[in-house]
Amino acid sequence: MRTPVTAPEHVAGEAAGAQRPPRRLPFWVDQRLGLLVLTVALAALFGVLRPAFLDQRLVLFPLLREISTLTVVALAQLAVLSVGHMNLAVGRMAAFGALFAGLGYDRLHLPLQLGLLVCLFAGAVIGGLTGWIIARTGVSSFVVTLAMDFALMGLVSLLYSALTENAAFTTRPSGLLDLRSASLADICVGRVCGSPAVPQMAQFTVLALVGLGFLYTRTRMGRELLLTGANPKAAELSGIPTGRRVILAHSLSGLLAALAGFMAAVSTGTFRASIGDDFMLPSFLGAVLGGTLLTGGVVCVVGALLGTSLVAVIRKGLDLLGVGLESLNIYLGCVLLLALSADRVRAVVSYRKVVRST
Amino acid sequence: KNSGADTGTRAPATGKSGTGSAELADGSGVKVALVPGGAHPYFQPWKAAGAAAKKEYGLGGVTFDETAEWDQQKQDNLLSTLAARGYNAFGVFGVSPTDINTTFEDLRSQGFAVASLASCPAGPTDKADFCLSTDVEVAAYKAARAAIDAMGGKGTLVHLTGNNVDANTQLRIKGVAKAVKETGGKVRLLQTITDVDKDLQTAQKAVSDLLAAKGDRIQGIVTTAYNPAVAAADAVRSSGSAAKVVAIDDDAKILGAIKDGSVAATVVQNPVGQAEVGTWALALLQTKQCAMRHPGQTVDSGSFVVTKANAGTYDAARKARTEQLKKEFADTLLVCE
Amino acid sequence: MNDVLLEGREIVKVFPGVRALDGVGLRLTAGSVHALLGENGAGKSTLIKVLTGVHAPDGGRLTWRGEEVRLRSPLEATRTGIGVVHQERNLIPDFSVAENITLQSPPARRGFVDRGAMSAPALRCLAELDLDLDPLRPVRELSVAQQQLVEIAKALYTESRVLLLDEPTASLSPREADRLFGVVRRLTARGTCVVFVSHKLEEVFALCDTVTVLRDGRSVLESSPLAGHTHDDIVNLMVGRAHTATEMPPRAPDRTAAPVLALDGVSTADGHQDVSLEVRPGEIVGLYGLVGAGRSELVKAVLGLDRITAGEVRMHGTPVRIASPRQALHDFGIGYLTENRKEEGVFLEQPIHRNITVTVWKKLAKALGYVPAAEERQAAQDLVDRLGIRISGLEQNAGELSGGNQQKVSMAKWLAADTRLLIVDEPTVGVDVRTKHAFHRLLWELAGEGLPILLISSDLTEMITLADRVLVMADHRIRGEVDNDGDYERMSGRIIRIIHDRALPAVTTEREAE
Amino acid sequence: MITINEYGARTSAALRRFSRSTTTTLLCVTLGGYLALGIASSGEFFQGPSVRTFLQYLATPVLIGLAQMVALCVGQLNLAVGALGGCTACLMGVLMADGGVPAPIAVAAGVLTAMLVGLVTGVFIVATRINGFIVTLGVMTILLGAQYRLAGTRTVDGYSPALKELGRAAPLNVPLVFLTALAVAGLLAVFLYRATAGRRLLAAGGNPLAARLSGISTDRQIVLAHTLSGLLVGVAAVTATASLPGVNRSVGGDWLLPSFAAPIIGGVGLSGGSVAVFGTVLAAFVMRLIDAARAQFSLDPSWVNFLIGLVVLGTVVGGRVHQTHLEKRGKAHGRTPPAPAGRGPTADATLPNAGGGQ
Ligand SMILES: Nc1ncnc2c1ncn2[C@@H]1O[C@H](COP(=O)(O)OP(=O)(O)OP(=O)(O)O)[C@@H](O)[C@H]1O
Ligand SMILES: Nc1ncnc2c1ncn2[C@@H]1O[C@H](COP(=O)(O)OP(=O)(O)OP(=O)(O)O)[C@@H](O)[C@H]1O
Ligand SMILES: [Mg+2]
Ligand SMILES: [Mg+2]
Repeated sequence: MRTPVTAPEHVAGEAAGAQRPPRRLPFWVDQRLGLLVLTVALAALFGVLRPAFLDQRLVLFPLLREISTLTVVALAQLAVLSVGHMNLAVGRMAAFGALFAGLGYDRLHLPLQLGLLVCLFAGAVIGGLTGWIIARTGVSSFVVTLAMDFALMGLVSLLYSALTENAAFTTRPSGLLDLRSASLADICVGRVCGSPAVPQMAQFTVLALVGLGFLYTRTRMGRELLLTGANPKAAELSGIPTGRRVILAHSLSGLLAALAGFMAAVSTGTFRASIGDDFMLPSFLGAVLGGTLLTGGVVCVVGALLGTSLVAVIRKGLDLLGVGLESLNIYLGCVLLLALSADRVRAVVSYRKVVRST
Repeated sequence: KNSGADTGTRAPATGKSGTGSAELADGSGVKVALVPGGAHPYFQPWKAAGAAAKKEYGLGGVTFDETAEWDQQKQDNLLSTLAARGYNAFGVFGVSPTDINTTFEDLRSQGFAVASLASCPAGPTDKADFCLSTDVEVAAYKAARAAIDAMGGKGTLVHLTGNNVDANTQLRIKGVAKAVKETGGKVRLLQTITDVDKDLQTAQKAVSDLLAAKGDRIQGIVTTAYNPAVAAADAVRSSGSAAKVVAIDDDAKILGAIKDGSVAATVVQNPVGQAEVGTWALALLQTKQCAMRHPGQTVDSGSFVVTKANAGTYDAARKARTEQLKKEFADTLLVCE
Repeated sequence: MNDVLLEGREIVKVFPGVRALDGVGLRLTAGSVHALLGENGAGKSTLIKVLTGVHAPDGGRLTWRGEEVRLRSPLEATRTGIGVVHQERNLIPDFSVAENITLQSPPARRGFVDRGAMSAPALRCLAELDLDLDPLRPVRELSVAQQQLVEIAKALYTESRVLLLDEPTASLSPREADRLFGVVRRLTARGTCVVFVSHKLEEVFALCDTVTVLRDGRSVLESSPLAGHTHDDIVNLMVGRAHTATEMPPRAPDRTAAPVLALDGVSTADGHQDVSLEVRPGEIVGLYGLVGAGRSELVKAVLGLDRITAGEVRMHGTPVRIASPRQALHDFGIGYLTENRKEEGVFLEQPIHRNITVTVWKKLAKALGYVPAAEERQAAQDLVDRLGIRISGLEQNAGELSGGNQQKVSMAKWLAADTRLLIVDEPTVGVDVRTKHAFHRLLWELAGEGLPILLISSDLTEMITLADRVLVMADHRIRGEVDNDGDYERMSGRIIRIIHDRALPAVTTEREAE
Repeated sequence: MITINEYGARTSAALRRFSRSTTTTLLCVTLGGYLALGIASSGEFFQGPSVRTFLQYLATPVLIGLAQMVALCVGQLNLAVGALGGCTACLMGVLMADGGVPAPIAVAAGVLTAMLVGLVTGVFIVATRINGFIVTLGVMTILLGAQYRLAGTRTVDGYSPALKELGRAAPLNVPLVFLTALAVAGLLAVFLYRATAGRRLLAAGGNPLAARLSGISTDRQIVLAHTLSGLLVGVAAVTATASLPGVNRSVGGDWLLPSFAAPIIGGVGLSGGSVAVFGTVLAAFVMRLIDAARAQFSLDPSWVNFLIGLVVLGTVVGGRVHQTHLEKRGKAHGRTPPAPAGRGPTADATLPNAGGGQ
């Protein structure tokens, strides 16, 4: 600091000295905690109703595998939501990435890891291209990604039709099937093995979570992404290269979408055109439930995991209870809305408590 | 009240007519899950057929669960959930024909009996115990033949079908192409319109646009997906076009259209037979009473062209086919102790 | 006449972590102008929001003409007869001026708005402020000051018995402010009570009859006649101890040094013609003009936000083309404090520490772009202390701060950035007296260390306190230059003359052309 | 006070503003596309039956676009558009076919139900303060379940022939359903641009805080917007029921994306406060043109999707280039205000050097 300013001492003193209650709301007001509690409570409820819910291999393993994939999908959306944009082409970017992986395995006989890299690269490139168009033209991301969705939808199915017989690459590199069914039980340290409930595919999700978490909470890039989302004008005037941040966010989104596409392909077995068809709504649901704002500037990386888990747990529970299709969706919607309302009540009550204690 | 349920009034319990050794000894330990890819009128007869089979053979349980919602990952999840709920024999319509073998392998490796019903895995191998389904390509071929016949052997044909990037759709396209080719140029395939099975409105829009643009040039429409079939029947009637429509399946709506003449023919499959024979064979396999002679074998459950002439009688032919199927299983396909 | 219209007793308002109002009393009598004073964050705006039904009080009583009232919504307050101009501008950007003015009760016939009948009252309210605006223009096209005036016109539209004005003059130049005072006097003559919040004490003493002073959410002086207090009394009450503006050490910039920034015959796409100016190291150059003179626009063009169509911009003697504020900051070290803090200055939904350190992350970043949280917080805390920003924690969202404190946050970012040229646009809008002094001193000392500063301000006193020389701008051109001799009367005379000599006809034609 | 001169200036300013707006672009695209199609089909496309088919399928996209627009204008999203429409259609179909309810009553019941669902959604959002995105998603799930319950997998078609007649009727080859949609659009335009209630809706969307401070209850506006959105979806469902061969669970399945695409392409922002009734209608036209072209040229859907995507992306980029070009030219005359500061086009009269005092 260059200039010693006659600091308005008493204000400074007061801010430091007078023991004001900490501004941060206590942890139990946190929305994330609410989600966690809800998820656990529902899981416990289902566990009691149907002890089979806790069957590690038949229930928890597939459940966690689905959560793993969908969390990455939600993270792909979260990346663009952070700059206040949307990516309606998540699903198609996933299919696009998976196409390249499949092609690599089928034609070039790439090893598993290399194919994954190709897939991620393709996703990042297509995402980056989308971001570039948005940044250069200033047209709403909604319109651009929607157009991109159409373009990719056409392109992917054209390519699959041209390159394959059944609209799918069925060649499987060695290791793919293991990855699909391997759980932590296959990893042993000495005599202690992991839980058979946790799929090894979750490693990608954990990596994505940690990576994004680090990005958004610890690094300059992440902060700049958030500020770009919070107020693009002010960000530009504060010297943030908003255009480049938009591109970054979109290529990150493309990369994560491609990762999700890869994971979906691995968990079902082949690389096909219909991968990602159903990604759009879960991507928003997971991110928004987890506390990420649609308007940009606020993201919650763990929230994406929690939000996705909540929905997946409800669904799984209903499946286990044998609820047929004629009621499944009705219950799913009701349970979700009721659970969230209950959480709101909790949040309001605890907020009031904080206010009263001031 | 579901469409097609009326066709589900099954033959009496002549099911035990298999050779002695293929008689199910004790089915109480068998719980069969019939899992379609999602909600679709085609699968509705499975429900009744499954329930009847349960009663007839004294199975531990039969369930019909369509919550897979046309998503392979959801279906995989559903299957393992069903396994956790104690089901040990599965009749599955795989959402994605290219992926379903992996799922079958999973189930098989856990000691469950698995049948691929109503659709076979794509490619030469089948990891299920057996596949009992309509031969999709043959059915499409038959439909196209029916359309060509209705058109009088010449003219222009349009093919309406579902999701382009689905292995079964590709088979259907092949089947139709084959029939057209056989006419030696007398019939021309004007266009194959894919991806119009998502919803009724899309299908209707596509058909109307087609008729508006090229209506006078089209003599026949063959549909191999449900919504386009409904839409085409209606559009042809209301636009006064002379095109002959060949539909698929036999829900009440389509049968009505056959009767009033707006649909020339429909190709019906044999869902009842699939569920009934499939359940029975699954029970035999699951109790280890029998084994497949050639695991992974494909059995055609039959497809039938229905026109106004045989609208009242085709069901009998179908039932006969079901009986025959059962016999085939008992005599040649299964080896029993 | 001495009938009390609105009275509040022991009013309490609590936000999580802050007791914004902690037992405040206030008595408003008809026909008076009541000053509400206090430092930034003292609770003035909060009090006004409680009085107008925006916030429900957590304690205390309100009486309207002796009867207890509960104001549950802004609408109820309006119905009761309380009008208000809030500190932050609150207009519907896509609506026209007329529609914004009449928003509270649009003229309507059978449920349909009557656009024809809308213009007349709107024009009447605008005319009271001597403001000639096309009532059909969407407000998003107006400048900050014009929007502020529309906001005031909006309050005039609902003829109320009590009118609360929260820093209405903050972004107005003296001319507009004078017109506003005329309106206030007319209103009080009609028996209205006007509450006036301002940090410009000269205005307060010129206009007000009674005064309430808040400090830390408590009223330290309640509805007492202003005549009995001196300027210093009031300041001391606000600050809570004896406060005197310290003299600033003399500073003699080198008039011969090579200019850091020079504009030479610059014309812009926005309409500036042939603008030339130079800023030398250690010099504070003032850029004065009436609202709409195009000062902010000029600076934005230099920063690459608008196109320069002719002329040359030189940094340290070399001609440059600046493409973006980012380039300006990172390549040339130019910091720009915007006049529009709400939209361009602060990130309302972001924590304070991010708001402040946004310009220094690049410097703080380690490998992989890792920004150590501790260092970041330290940097932010330093500035918070230095500028005396009143916050309850660095995690607080900037949007929850009082207006003046937001302005400080907006400023702090540029102090953190260690710039080599500072452009400040209306730096002390809404900042309280003491902090304003601190700001001035800070700028002064920065200049003393050799930092060139371009100061844009509509506050003539500020201009005369700080600037070495004042460039006068009107109608998108530089009309003249005045060397600052520190004498307010003389300086203001000369500046006004320059503006009026040439610009007045142009300014009015601009308005009439609509 | 307003001289002719001023009046002229004002009109020309308004005209200029209009000529640069999205609506004009869309108008040009619509007319150009229509002409091109007509020429390509050697005039067939202008003939009665073709026009009729073209317009017949415009009703639904226009109505659902408007329904979404109403939600967007208060800054909300309505994800339940498709599910609500499908469910209402099935409800009406089932009431008439199975319940034997006369058509007018069934239609009224359907529209009222849709409106009621909108109302409940709005009240729920306001009462719980849960993100509208999540709530409408939940409602969507519930309605999907309800639709399945109602219709199962069959196609309900045994209902009022009179209603179907109306749905097909096309005096002078202009289908009634299309006229209905246009009438609704007209009414909505009057409501939003002229009615006090409509203005309040827009005010609340444009700046919720400002609206609140001006005595407008934003909560009430949110409820109103959802109710209105429900009503419009109800009308869309009626037109669908009337013109479809029957209703089944697939009805409404493809409404969600088009409902967003129409208003957003038409120039409505996602952040609220803006509406473009005419733009939305035109955008629906443009999208319908694509369908028609697809049938006309016997295009493979994959190619169509691919080309649509590319064309839109190309237009976006090209349009931007064109605009930059325009701006440069405009600015040389010192006319157009800067774009980057996020300002709309300004009447040039505000600039000081715009000539001529009086
Ligand atoms: N919505 C809110 N949430 C939390 N704290 C708030 C909120 N609004 C105001 N505060 C706090 O209340 C206190 C008083 O703020 P207020 O805006 O009334 O100050 P002020 O006197 O108007 O200051 P200024 O002169 O800067 O406008 C401040 O500490 C501020 O941070
Ligand atoms: N948001 C806007 N949209 C359109 N025109 C604008 C906008 N803001 C300002 N202008 C125009 O630009 C010109 C100069 O703007 P501005 O009022 O900011 O200049 P200034 O000299 O910086 O005045 P101030 O005293 O307010 O800082 C004015 O004629 C004004 O009408
Ligand atoms: Mg204030
Ligand atoms: Mg300015």
